[in-house]
Amino acid sequence: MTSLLLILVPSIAAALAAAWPDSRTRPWFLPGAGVIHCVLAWWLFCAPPTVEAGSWLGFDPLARAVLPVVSLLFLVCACYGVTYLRIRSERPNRIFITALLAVLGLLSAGLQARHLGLLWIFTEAVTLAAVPLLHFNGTPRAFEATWKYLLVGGTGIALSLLGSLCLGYASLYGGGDGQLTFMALMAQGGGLSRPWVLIAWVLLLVGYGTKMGLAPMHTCKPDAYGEAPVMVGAMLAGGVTSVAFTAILRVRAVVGAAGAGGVADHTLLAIGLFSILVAALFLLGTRDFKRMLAYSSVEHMGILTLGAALGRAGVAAALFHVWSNSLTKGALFLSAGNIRRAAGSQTMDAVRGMSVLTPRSAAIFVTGIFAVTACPPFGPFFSELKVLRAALETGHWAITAMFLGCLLLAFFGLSRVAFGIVDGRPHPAAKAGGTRFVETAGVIVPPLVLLALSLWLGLFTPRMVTEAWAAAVTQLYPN
Amino acid sequence: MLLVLTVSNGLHFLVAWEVFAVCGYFLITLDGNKRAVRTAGWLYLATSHAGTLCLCVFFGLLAVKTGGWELGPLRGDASLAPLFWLALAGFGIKAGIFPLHIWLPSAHANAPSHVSALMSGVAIKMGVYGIVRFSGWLPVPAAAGWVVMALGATSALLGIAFALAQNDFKRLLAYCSVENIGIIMIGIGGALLARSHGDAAWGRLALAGALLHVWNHGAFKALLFFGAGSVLHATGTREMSRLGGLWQRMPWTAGLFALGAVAVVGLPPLNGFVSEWLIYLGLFDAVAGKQASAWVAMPAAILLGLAGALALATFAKAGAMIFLGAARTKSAALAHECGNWMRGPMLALAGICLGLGLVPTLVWPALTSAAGAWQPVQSGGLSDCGNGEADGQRAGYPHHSGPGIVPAAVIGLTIGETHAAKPSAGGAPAMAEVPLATLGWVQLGLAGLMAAAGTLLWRKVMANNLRRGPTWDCGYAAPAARMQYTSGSFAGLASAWFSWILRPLRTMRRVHGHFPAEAIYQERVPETVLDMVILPLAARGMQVSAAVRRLQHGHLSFYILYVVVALAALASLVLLENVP
Amino acid sequence: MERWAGINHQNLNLLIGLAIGLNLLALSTSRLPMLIRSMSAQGVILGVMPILMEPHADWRVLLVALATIGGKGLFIPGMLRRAMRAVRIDRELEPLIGFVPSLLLGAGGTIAAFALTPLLPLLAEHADSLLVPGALATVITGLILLIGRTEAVAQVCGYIILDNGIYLFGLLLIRAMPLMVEAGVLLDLTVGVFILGIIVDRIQRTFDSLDTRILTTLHE
Amino acid sequence: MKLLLDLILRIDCWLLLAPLLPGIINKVKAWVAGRRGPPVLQLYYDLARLWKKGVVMSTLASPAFVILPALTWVALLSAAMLMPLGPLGAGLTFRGDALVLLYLLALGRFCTVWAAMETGSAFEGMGTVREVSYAVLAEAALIAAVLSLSVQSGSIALATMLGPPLGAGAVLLAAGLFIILLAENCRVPFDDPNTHLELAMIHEAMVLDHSGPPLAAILHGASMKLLLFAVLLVQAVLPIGQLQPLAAAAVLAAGVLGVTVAVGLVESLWARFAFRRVPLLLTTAFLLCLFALLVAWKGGPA
Repeated sequence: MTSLLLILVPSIAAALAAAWPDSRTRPWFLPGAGVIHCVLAWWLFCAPPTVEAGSWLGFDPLARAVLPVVSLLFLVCACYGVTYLRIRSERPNRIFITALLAVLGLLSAGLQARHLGLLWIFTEAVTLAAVPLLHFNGTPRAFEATWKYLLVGGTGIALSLLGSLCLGYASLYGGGDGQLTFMALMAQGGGLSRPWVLIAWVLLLVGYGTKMGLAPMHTCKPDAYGEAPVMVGAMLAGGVTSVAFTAILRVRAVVGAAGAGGVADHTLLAIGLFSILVAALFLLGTRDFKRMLAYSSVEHMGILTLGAALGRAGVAAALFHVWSNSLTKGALFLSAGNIRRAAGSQTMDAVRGMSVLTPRSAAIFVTGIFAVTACPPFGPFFSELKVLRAALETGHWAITAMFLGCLLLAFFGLSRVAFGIVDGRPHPAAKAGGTRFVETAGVIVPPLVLLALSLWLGLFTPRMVTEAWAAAVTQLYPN
Repeated sequence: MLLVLTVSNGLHFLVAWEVFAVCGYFLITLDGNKRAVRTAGWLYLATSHAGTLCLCVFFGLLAVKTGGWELGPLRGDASLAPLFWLALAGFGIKAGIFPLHIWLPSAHANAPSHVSALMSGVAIKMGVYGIVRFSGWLPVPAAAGWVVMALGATSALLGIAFALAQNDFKRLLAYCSVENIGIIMIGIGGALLARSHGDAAWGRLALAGALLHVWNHGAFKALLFFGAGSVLHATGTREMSRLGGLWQRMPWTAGLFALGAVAVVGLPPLNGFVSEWLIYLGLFDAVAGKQASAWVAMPAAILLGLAGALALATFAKAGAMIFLGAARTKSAALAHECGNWMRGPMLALAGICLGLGLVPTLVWPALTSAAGAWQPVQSGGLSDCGNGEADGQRAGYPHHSGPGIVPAAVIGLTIGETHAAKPSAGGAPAMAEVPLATLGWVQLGLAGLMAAAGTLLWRKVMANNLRRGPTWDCGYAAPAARMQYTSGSFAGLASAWFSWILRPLRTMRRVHGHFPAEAIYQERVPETVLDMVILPLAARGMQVSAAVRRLQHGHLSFYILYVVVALAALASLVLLENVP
Repeated sequence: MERWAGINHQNLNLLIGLAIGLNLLALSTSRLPMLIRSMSAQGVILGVMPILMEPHADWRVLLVALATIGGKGLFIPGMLRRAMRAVRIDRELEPLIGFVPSLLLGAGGTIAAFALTPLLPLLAEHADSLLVPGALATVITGLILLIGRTEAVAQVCGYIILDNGIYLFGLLLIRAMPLMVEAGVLLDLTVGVFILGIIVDRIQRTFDSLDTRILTTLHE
Repeated sequence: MKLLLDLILRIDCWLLLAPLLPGIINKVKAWVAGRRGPPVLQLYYDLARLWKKGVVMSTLASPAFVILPALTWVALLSAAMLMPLGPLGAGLTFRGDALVLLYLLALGRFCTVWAAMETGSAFEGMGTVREVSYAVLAEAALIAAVLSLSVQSGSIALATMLGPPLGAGAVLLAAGLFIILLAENCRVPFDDPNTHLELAMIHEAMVLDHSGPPLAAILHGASMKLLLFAVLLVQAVLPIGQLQPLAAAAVLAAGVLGVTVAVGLVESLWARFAFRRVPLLLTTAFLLCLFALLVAWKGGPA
């Protein structure tokens, strides 16, 4: 029942926010719902409920292994959002806040969905709920980004629906009773029709891969992340992608049960590596630091996919990476937002010397860049090392070499841009700008907290979290 | 950094290693407002990251093979041998072995001088430490000794050839570090070679020499960088062709730099000679052994000799261009001596150079125990003449740390840690007989004799009446500072032999016609490996990147097409695997 | 009962054939009103299908049918027409894929769909139905429109036709899939298209054009 | 006490005999040219005169300019102490002393070079560059020579390395060492000690500005170096170690004399090489020593 509250609380908060008359106090719904949601999520995390096998929704081990970090990320972004919306008080925030809360509710639902159709419904709904968030700024660029997000994302969503239907038909053809929960599908196992399972897998991988932002379906991602407010970017990069990733994991488990796990792993490997490679090449040349974060996200989605292809150890590593990537990317987005706001631009050509203008945000940003490029002792280092180890254990030598080569290229690109905007002398225009951006606690503490969490995750990965990942792996690979 | 030396867990090692590398970046870019500094710092960071990734794979594979991150002697498992190459690449980048040295010159040249000293003295030694430590713990492939020695000899020769050709004195010192790392690698290669030939005693000798050279290089290179720093501080330029005659204004710096130069060239009676001598002994023994290893040891010894002679030329040039003759520019003429706070450390380092040179037996016990711990042996006693006299250093190692930790302590000593050394309890190593004490006496006698003869001659000259006059210059009437040999002309003869790798860039305008315009001759030595290999590769990579980035052109239709293409590609992949 | 099913089967295939014909019409026309009309007609046809397939007209089936007909047949076309009228453009001027090539592509896709369907393992009751090839052909048509057209309105139409194809495929599962799920899916799609319409409207107001080729500010 | 006596004797021997060699060379050259030439003891007279003279020092130079010649001299004398003298043995012998000897020579060179650069004169710069550059090649040849001796005897102590049984590579080694001797001591064909064309000089150009006692130290040091190389050459190729003490001493003395005369003959009969041909000759020396090394390795007893 508590697991349903995870969905209901944000939904009710969204409804209330929509009805709330005062736009100055409305932002407080965000941290309010965030706190309740976070408490609930971590309570459930510590005392996981038993989930009935046939239930459509439930806080199962996989949800337990992902949801808490999404909740945490939302809470921090919500706190940042209060300050952000105060700064941006010129924009109406009713729809924005409502949609953001709806996104949280739908994310919780999507992560807990144990039914093929339900999963699709929630994932699609998250996509739609995110639309008002993207064009919050109301600029032509924002509309353009929204348009692309909607159509590319929509195509992906359509393909994943087709894939879901194919999987359903595979079950039907194999004599299934129409119970399209993942448990039932896995139980049907070899009884599923293999051709339909394979067709479904390809469609679902491309469909949910579009949501995740795997290359070459990532094209709307830099636009969306680049134009949306930063905490939306953080939620998209840390939350929505996680839902899509868990969806792929759940489907992969069904495909594995149907005896096509090997093929599935090969496709995962191919698209994961391709994503890492493409992202690395984009990172080498990109000059916009918010778009850079999007490409970095593509890279990390590739790493997740790679991990998912590497068997049990790989999946555990990938779940670890979901956590570390969400937290670190969140810190990066929020600090990049500060820099963006202070500099008034987001390309390397126009931004320089931010260590002078916004020393604290710049420090967080650079530290975050180090963290996200897998420099110890932050979380991503340990999770990527685990992915690496999984790859080595399974004897994928060439893939390891490619993976590391791309990581190196990505590091070149990221560090080049980061130091490019942080070092040097600030542009005179940025210095003389009318309204100066002040680094208040409201915009500094949230990214700092996320960075600290990433550090904590790296240094003292709690046993309970590790166990949650292991439990999720057991759920996905029952034997 | 000390953490790197003391951890015994692969994961912790990696963490400490990378944190240390990142700290290095921030140290280099302390003066971050200059573009050159930032570029150098980034180059350092990028190459260092590449090295770390190699190490990640190394430790990852180690963990996969052994099932855990714990490190320790694992010499039994022969399947671990190929891992050595990964370690060599990873640590080699940090150490700056020749083809991997690309970051080193610019980083050393652009960092503040005390940071350069620290990096050259300590940071690059971490790479050496890694290679020594893991070649001691793991089985090594049969070819390791050959390769390491060949790399070392190449580094030594080409490093010093590049150093000779430099005009920037900090770059010169940086390239000289490449040379010294090469010398150390020759020693380590000798040790590896000896191991693969049934643990010959000369291997230990070479290893002891290499470890001692780690220490020595730390001392004299730091001294030289401090000297370079005070010159830079005093004159504001790193170009030797703009200096000259500084001894008059900065006698202390000049004297101490000269001392450092003698040490770095490896001349008696200072410390550089002792370690080179040990390495030579190892190599000569290897050659005299007439085994197959002689085929490598022989060229290595000759190349070491060549490198030594080139080093002499290099430092004769550096010292002469900076401190001797007449000032070539005004800023050089108006230089000022460094303060006491800069002089103090230099004096201390000079003291270390002198002390290690004159009383080399001080460190002998630590060296033998380190060499022994590197490869414990079952038989053979320590036959060392100098061992008996080293009673100054007899505190104990914590025994729980085991023999493996001893090399760490040896390097720990290089950075001035007051560890005291004692031969570890586990197994006395078989070390070829080394008359280190005798050498010490010879060096001491030499130093005494030199002091005496110098004083005597000075007094005699004073008694005979010393007059001052202009430089004779073969009777040339109006000698000018610009007529002196410059850095480029000094190096020209010898560096011409290396022009195949130095690839100097020349700009020349000859005197021509009856009313000639100003003639120009400029020569600049590029960072050959970086400029001719890495940067073209990087440019190619950027081209690929630009081509790929063009795919993100903003046209939505194509974006949807990409989705369809991905669908088709994955479908055909699945089809391919399912169609027999 | 048997006969009823047989007749329905015939009728269903007839309707699917009609939908395929509308596909080709949508591909070949350069006039946007025509495109919208064929799309809305397809929506109405699709809305009728569940009623034919389910002999016992459940109220939920009726609801689904009504929602489909209302949304795809009336509401969305109306919205698109409004946006189109505002910019006073009623034809696709420079499609990325020309009309004849896209028609040929669509025809080829349809033929391929019919040719490939026998390769797929289908339940006996679906084996001689046109549902699967029809769905595939419609999906392909939708994709061609999405990729080939540069007018926002045309792209939205393409997206809706793509959805129609998937809806056709979904009819295979109409008995297996719980209706609640089906309704959720439908709701999602409708809301999605609704939002698309809003954004098209916004784009028209912001850029004073619906030509998506101007929407290329965001690029590398 | 005996040790001290031995040491003093030995020092005297080196100090006193060394200046004889340049005299002999000059005498040979004069004899070949049909002149009477300066007396054999001319260098002794020169040294004595220089010792008493005053010193002129460049205003650019530091006191080191005066002191460094003494250090060079000490380095060379120390090197001489390590060199065994036939039956007398070396003043000090230990494992690895051959390398110490090589590096003492390098130390001497470094001090000379440093002193030369003190003056800031272009000519001294010229000499210095040539000195340090050619030394690179000579060093390689010398190391190869020492290696070959070491392989032959299986030792790195000069006392056992020198005076070997007549080996197969002796001729090669002798030729190589002789060329090195000419190069290291700046004799024709590498350098002309008698020329007054500064552009064509190496060693002489480096010491142009020296005068008085420092110059004496330099000249005496140079003669000691010549003797050192002569002794090395003789002992490296002749089986002195196999002979009776007296006979050994006689052979050694005769050998040194022979080498000296040979140097004189070379100087009389050859012209100085163009500088660009110098590396070629030094490379030849290196190869000779290298072949000697290979012969000693593969040809000698295992």
